[in-house]
Formats: sequence, C-alpha cells, structure tokens
Amino acid sequence: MDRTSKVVKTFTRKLFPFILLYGCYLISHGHLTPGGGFQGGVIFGSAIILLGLVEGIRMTEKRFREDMLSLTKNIGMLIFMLFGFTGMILGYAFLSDFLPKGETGTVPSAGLILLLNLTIGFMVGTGIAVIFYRSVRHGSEEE
Amino acid sequence: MTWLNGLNIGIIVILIGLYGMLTKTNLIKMIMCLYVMSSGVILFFISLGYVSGGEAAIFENGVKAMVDPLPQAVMLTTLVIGLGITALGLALAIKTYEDNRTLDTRKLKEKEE
Amino acid sequence: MESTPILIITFPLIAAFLTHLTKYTNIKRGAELVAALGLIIPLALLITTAQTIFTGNILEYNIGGWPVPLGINLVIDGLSFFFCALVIGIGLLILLYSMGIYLYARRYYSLLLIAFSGILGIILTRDIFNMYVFFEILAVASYVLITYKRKPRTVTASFKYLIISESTWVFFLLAIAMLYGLTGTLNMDSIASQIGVIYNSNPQIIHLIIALMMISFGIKCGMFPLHTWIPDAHSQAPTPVSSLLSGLILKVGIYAIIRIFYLLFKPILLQNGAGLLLTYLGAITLIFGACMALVQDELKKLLAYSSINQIGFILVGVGLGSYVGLMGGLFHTINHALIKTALFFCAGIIISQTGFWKVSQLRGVWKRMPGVTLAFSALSLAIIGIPPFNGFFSKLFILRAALMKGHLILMIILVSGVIVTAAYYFRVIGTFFIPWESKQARDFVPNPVGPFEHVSAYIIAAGCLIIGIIPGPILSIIEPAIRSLLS
Amino acid sequence: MTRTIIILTLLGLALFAFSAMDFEYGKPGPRVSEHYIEKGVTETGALNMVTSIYLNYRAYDTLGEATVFFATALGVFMLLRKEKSGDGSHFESS
Repeated sequence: MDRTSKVVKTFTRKLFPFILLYGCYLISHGHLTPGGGFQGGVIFGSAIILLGLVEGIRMTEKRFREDMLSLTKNIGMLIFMLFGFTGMILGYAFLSDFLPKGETGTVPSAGLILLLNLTIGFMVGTGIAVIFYRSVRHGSEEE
Repeated sequence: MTWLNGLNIGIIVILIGLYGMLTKTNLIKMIMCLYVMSSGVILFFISLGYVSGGEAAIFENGVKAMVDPLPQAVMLTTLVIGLGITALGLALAIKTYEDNRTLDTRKLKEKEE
Repeated sequence: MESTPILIITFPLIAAFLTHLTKYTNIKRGAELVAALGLIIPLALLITTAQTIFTGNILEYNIGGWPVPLGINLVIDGLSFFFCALVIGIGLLILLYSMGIYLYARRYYSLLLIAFSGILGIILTRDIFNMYVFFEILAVASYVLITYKRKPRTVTASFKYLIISESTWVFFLLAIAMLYGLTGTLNMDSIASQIGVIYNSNPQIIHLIIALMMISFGIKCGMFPLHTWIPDAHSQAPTPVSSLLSGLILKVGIYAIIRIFYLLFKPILLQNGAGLLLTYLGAITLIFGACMALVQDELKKLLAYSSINQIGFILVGVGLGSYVGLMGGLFHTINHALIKTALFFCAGIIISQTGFWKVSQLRGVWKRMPGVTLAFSALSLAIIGIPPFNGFFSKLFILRAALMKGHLILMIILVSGVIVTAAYYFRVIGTFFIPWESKQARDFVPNPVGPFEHVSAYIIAAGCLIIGIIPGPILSIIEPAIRSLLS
Repeated sequence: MTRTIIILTLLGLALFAFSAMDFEYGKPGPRVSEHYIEKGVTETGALNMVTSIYLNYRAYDTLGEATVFFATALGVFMLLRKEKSGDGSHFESS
C-alpha cells in the first residue's frame, strides 16, 4: 500500500534535477555569491533524501548505491589532500592556491577555491545521504 | 535597550542549553540541549564580528563598510562539526533504545548495576 | 626538510583514507600494512628534525604560504617534538597489538589513524581554533572506536563520553571567541603578546577565560570533577582503544594544558598562582583516583581509575611550574603512557584468555600465563615507583619539586598517593599468584591470540626497566621541551 | 529543590560573565580581518570573503572539519548496521 500520492511522486521526480542544479549553482558560485561547498553539498544530500522519502529506499538504492556513496567520500578526501600536495610539488606551501586567478567576477576566478568547493560539496552530499540511508534502513526491518 | 545585543543573548542561550543539559534525563533531549548550547556559542562569536552599519562580507559595488568575515568562516566549521556530533549522538541514542528499550538515563543507570 | 610538520600530520590521514581502498586490492593484510606505513613515515620524518630541535631552534611551517596572523602555522619546538615522539611511539605499539588480534577490519584502522592524525594535529598547531578542530577529530574518532565491540554497554559509555565532552567543549569555543574579541587574532603567539596588556586593563575576563579553558582541558585529561566518563569508556572499549584512550588522549589533555598555560597565560600564571590551582586540582584528582581504584573490582575499571590517579601526579608536577616540577611531570607522562598502555595490553590478553574480567575471579592466572603475569607485575612495580623501574625517578622529581616549593600538605598527599597506588596494585598481583585456580566457565572458548600481542607488552616492560636503569637519553629529550617552556 | 540550586548557580555564572565582558557591540577593535577585507580580492580572487577565508587562508581548518564529517559518517555507518558477524563483534567477552 503506497501512501504517497501520484501527484507527489511525479512532482518530486520532475523537481529532482532542478534541486541538483540549484546545488551545483551554489557550489560553483561559492566564491562570488553567498554559498559554497557545504551549503551546496547539503542541498545535494537533501535532494537524495527527498527522492528516498518519496520513492522509497529500494528505488533510490538502485540509483545511488550506498557503497558507491561511501567510496565517493573516501575519494573526495583523497582528492582534497591531492590538491594540498600538488601545491607543495609546485613549490608553494601545502594547500596554497597554485592555479591562475581569472578576472574577478566570473566563475573560474578564484583558482583552487572552486575545485575545493566541488570536492567538499560531493563529500558532504554523499555523507548526508549515507547517514540518511543508515538511519532509515535501521528503522525499517525490510533489509 | 542597548543591552540586548547578540553577545549577551548568546551567553543566555548557552546557559539555557546548560540548564537543559543538567536537568533533562531523556537522551534525545540532551542532544537537543547540546545543539542549543553550540548555537549559543555561534551567535556569540558571529555577533563579535558585527560592525555597525556593515554589510555582508561580499564585494559588490556600493558596499561601504563590511562585517568581519573571520567569525563567519570559523563558525561554518563549528556548524558542520555540530551537525556531525548531533548525527553521531542520535545514532548512539537509537542504538541504546534498541538495546535497552528505554531512553531515560535513570532507568539506564539501574540497568547497569 | 622544512615541510616535515605538515607531512607528519597528513601521512596518517592519507593512510586512513587509503586503508578503505585496500578492499579493492588483493594484498593479503593490506589495511595493516598501509596503517603501519602511515605511522612509520612520520616517525622517520620526526627523527630527521631531531637535529634542529636539540640545538634549541624551532621548525615553523605556514600553511598556504600565508604569514603568521593570516593563515595557520605549525611549529615543532622542544615540547611538541617530545609529545610527537611519545605519541607516534605508543601509536606503533598499539598498531602492533591490534595486528595481533586478526579480527579488526579496515574501518578500525581507518578510524585509529584518523585519531592519530588528530593527536598529531593538536600537538603541532599554533592556532587555537585549529586545536579545537583537531580535538573534535580526536573526540569523534574515539567515540566511534569505543563502540567498536557493538556490546550494549559500549554504546551507553560512548554516549556519556560524547555528552560530557561536547558540553564542556562549548566553553572552550566560548573562550576562543572571547580571546578573538579581545585580541583580534586566533594565532597563539600573537595572542600571547597581547595578553599582558589586556590583563592589566581587565583582569576579570582573563580569569574567566582561564576558568573556561581549565574546564575544557580538565575533561580531556581526567581532572577530578570531570572524570566520570573515564571508567566506563575504558572498561567498555576494546583493549587497544582503551590503551589509546588512557595512554594518548589523556596525555594530549596534559599537552594542551601545558601549551595554553605556559604559552598564553605565562605572565599571569606565575603572578597570582593560577598554577597553584592546577596543583591542588591535581592533588584532589590524585587522592580521588587512588581511593576509587582501591574499591574497584573490574580489572579494566581499576586501571582506568589508576590512570586518573597518575594524571593527578602529572598535574601536580606541571602546576608547580618549577624546572624540577616540569621535568618530573613530563617524565611521568612518558612513563605513565608507556606503562598504562602495556598494562591494558596485558589486561586484554588475560581477559580474552580466561573470560573473567573481575579481579576476584582472576585467581591462579600465574599458572596459565606466566609470561603475561610477570609482565603485568613488573609494570605495576614500575607505575608504583619501585627504584629499578622508571616510575621511581619521575615521582622522585615531582616530590623534590614539591619539597623545594615548601608545600608540606602536598608532600603528604603525594606520599600517601604512592602508598595507595602500591596497595591496589599489590591486591591485583596477589590474586594472580594465588595457587588454586578459579573454576573455568564451561562454555568459554579462549580467543586466538596472535604472537604480536605478547611481544608489544614485553617490549614495553623491558623498555621500562631500561629507562629506569639509564634515564639519561629520555631526560635529554625532555631537556629542550622544558627549555622552550621556561625560556 | 536541585533545580533551584542549578538555576541559582547558572545566574551567578551569568552575572560573573556579564560583569567580566566589556566588548562594545558594533565597534570592534583592530582585527586581522581588516587585512582580509583590504587585500582579500587581490590575493585570493574571490568576491565572497567568507569562502576565501575558509578555503584559502584557513583551508587547513576545512580539511580537519571534512575529516570530522568523514569520521561521523563512518561512525553512523558502522553503528546502525544490522548485526553482521565478524568485524570484531565476538571477541573479548569483557
């Protein structure tokens, strides 16, 4: 017996990509407008949670598999460290901004900040999704 | 009423959280009080950086005075740490409820003896 | 090379994230290999810096290339070198012990390495907020590690630790906020330079900040009123984690107290004797820990209370603030870290072999495991402070420091502390050597014990004896630490 | 009864804190963030000063805090798992 009505389902399915788009906007414009890696990542996570609530866990599990999510967290952290070390290899200090700064005001204008924002966005998004999966699955017994 | 500014209210919110922490016995309520306390600290720290008449710390044309951006950047980190701690606390509370079927610290203490 | 401080912290972090990826490689015990490398490389790096540190100058590293007030900088001076060497050494022994028990999965090593990088991050950073972030890393890693055994009581113990630790750490954040409000910067050195001026204009707020920091560091190092989480966390955690807890996490609390009080509040500390407050809190912790340990029946809880007892000794030594006192405090930190880690190892082996965890049930352990019992009793003698072992010298230094300062009551408390420590350890050793065995629980099958476990306990027992006989090299390591503090 | 004691001690703490604090709200003293505001755009290229601080000047904090979040997600993942055998759940009966 599926309690969520048809309207809610189709609406969220249509809305889902736009929420992701908004999350990407927040991350990519993190250094120009208020926003940044964490806020965009939280919006990614909430998009996955919304899908999970409406479609049910087994459906979303097919699209966003849990071990892939925790793998992305690991790789995200390694990429973050990699950015730090490339700074060192190029002779600057750890985690320093080695990319050229474009003219201010455009998206690629802050060098490393954009890439760091992206990695953090992914990690926070997948982290929240994993926490959501775990607490929901733990409650319902249908493993 | 110049006394009611962010600094003093922040301290009051921390103390309210501390009061809740000392008196509540339900596990979930303790985590809520914990988060109230950390919001109080965040309010205190950010209102330290307030510059009267300052705008948000983003460069747009026509921005005269700017608010101090450092507390905001530092408190962003504290927020995410608070989120992590609350998520972990709630997971622990779920696990204790599953094992002992109670969230009341007094009953948990009796169960331990 | 000059970028060692950052490498010492990031290598364990990288190893932590790589252990999870060893799932996809078919190296047999890849996780342990990566974990061991994650600690051996920082040790090698630390040794390369030994030359510069011993000649008295420091190694500084600005992260992101920003000069001091703007960015975060890491500094290795005498004190941080001493604590880094202690932490990595004990960390390797804990890893060695965990490898002995084959049952730990990759996630355990990942979390253990995150905890180590947190500890190393605290020791090297010169930025208060950064110290808060790394204390949170250490705290979160230890909350999860405590619940690794998935027993019901581990979850309640971890919850109690989380609530107590986080609610006091809100006050540390408040202290950071007030320091930022007063001095306008988060860097320890620039704050230290302005503290004197602020203290003259408004002494009240500095007392408030000292009180807030005393509370938050008190919880981390198990000072008297805030120690309630220690017995539960230690007795419920798996053995390597409880030795991590009492061997390293309490020591990092001690390091933070020394760093904050001797760097930030040095002028005030010596003037009105905030150090005396530290000494008397240490004395109360000492008495409380000793008395509670006397009545304890669970072996691991007894060791936990004995940790509180020994931390009291260290706090007294550090609070006195004299050269000899600091020497005694730091030397006892090393001794206690080594001995307590090995005691928890032996306790873990004894419990996993006999199935009993109460001292009264552990009769006749001598016949079943002569080696481990011998190591346990040697280590207990060391912690009590019997001459040939290293515990004797450190407690002697602290006693002499108290004598020189002329605190008579303190002398009495210290001596009675030693006597009570001897009392509860001899009670434990006594039950081990009782000839007749306690009846064996039928359904209990001892767990497979790998060769590594005994090895690490024996290494430390031998190490204690060697340090006791020739304390020279260890004292020469402590020398630059005290010089950097009292300069 | 104990509640009144707790309330009294908290009020005492509040009075002590308010008497000790002498920050004037809105007019902060000399700050390191004046440098961030003046030279921030030229040094980091970002318009949003808050992002430039926590990703460029103090990126190390963000690395630490991402590890905190990683450790919590790992912790919740391990805690709320179904009772799986192995993984350290059946040794050391203490």
